[in-house]
Amino acid sequence: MSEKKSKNIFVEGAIAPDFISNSIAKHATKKDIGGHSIFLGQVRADTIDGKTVQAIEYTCFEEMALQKMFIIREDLFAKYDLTCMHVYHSLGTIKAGEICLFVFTSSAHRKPAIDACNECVERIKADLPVWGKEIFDNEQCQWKVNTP
Amino acid sequence: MSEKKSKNIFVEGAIAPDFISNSIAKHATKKDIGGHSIFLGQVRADTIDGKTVQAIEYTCFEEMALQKMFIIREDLFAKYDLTCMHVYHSLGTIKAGEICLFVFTSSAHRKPAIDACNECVERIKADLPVWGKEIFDNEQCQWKVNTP
Amino acid sequence: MEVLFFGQLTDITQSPKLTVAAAADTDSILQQLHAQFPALASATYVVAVNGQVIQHNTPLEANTTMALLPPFSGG
Amino acid sequence: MEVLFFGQLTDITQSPKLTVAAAADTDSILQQLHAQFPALASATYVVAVNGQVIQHNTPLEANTTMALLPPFSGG
Repeated sequence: MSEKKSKNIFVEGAIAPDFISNSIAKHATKKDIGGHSIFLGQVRADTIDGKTVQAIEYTCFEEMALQKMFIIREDLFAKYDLTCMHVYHSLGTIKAGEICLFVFTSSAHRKPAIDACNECVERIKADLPVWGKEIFDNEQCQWKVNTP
Repeated sequence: MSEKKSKNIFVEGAIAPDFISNSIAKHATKKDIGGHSIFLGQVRADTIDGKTVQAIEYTCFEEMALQKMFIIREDLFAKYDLTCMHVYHSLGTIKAGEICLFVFTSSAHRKPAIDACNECVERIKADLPVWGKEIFDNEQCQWKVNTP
Repeated sequence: MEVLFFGQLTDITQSPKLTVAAAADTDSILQQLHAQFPALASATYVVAVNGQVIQHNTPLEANTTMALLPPFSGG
Repeated sequence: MEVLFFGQLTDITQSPKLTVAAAADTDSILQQLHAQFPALASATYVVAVNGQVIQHNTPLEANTTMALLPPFSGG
């Protein structure tokens, strides 16, 4: 139950590599785990019409996003034989090269962790009310569009 | 080409979480990356006939394994639009709860990294001449059998 | 009542939250908003009532939160 | 010539490497080995010549490395 309760997935600022390794290290005591699957979203310095993305500024409708994330978590725990699942999404300004999404699933055998991680990423992108604004080097900006 | 050359994937002992975060951190300068996919294999303390696995001792036919890994790498770079791919497999005695396999792929958009990571893990398990010996708490042991 | 706006819709409304005259249903609120912000009428968005996306005109009760959500772009 | 053994096959041969009498092809070597280690005949393995798994009897040249590989269990 502790794994499934609605918790805040949002963190202010980029997700540090050290945060990721601490998360991994905590699972060394869970000796029924055989495989971990991790997805990391990194802010890309896309160049559009000669301007380069410097950062993405993320905002969300937090109350609704946490409700949706609770449902995603329940669905994935029901569908896959998972040991754990952790999700962190950045809010605020994340610079190009920094990490803005961290999805981490674990299971006894590899397949449930891998499949749940992939499905979780797809659902986060499709279902969570989160918006990214790309900020260019000339201080102009445009709203990010997710590709399916 | 530097990403594709045949390099030694084998490391003596467990893969430390810090090693993983350092690997992730190095990619912050590659600003064309939008997604990373990581698979981690962790040694499971399976209980078989009342005995519990304490560790797995890995050995390999290194020369052949590196040849095979070179082919896997070439195949995956040809098939998927990847920015990078890194693989590390432990040799020697890895205790339950420790990490023995680290597969790390990156691409501009998430799908190539995710698909290549999954396929890489399957091919490592199927094609690489590596053997694991499960060591039980009573010091008996048995050879590990991979499930498809 | 209050209506929340997110993402690119805040470029149109210049505010994440507006107070509008209470109305019986979501379509009535949208009519008010489209009159006030013509650009909203051509914008792509879905409506959420109390955090649930609705597909059709929905009656509004007291203390309902209504929100206009442009296409999500998280991750 | 030398033959390499891995994994559970070393439980049978008690050694990762054996020197056997040179022979014309892989089947001849396997016959020698099965005679020396009857348990090998019922073990599951594939044969690799110079790091390539072979499906059929293969001629052996000088300086060839032959290896017997039980089912892989890495990862």
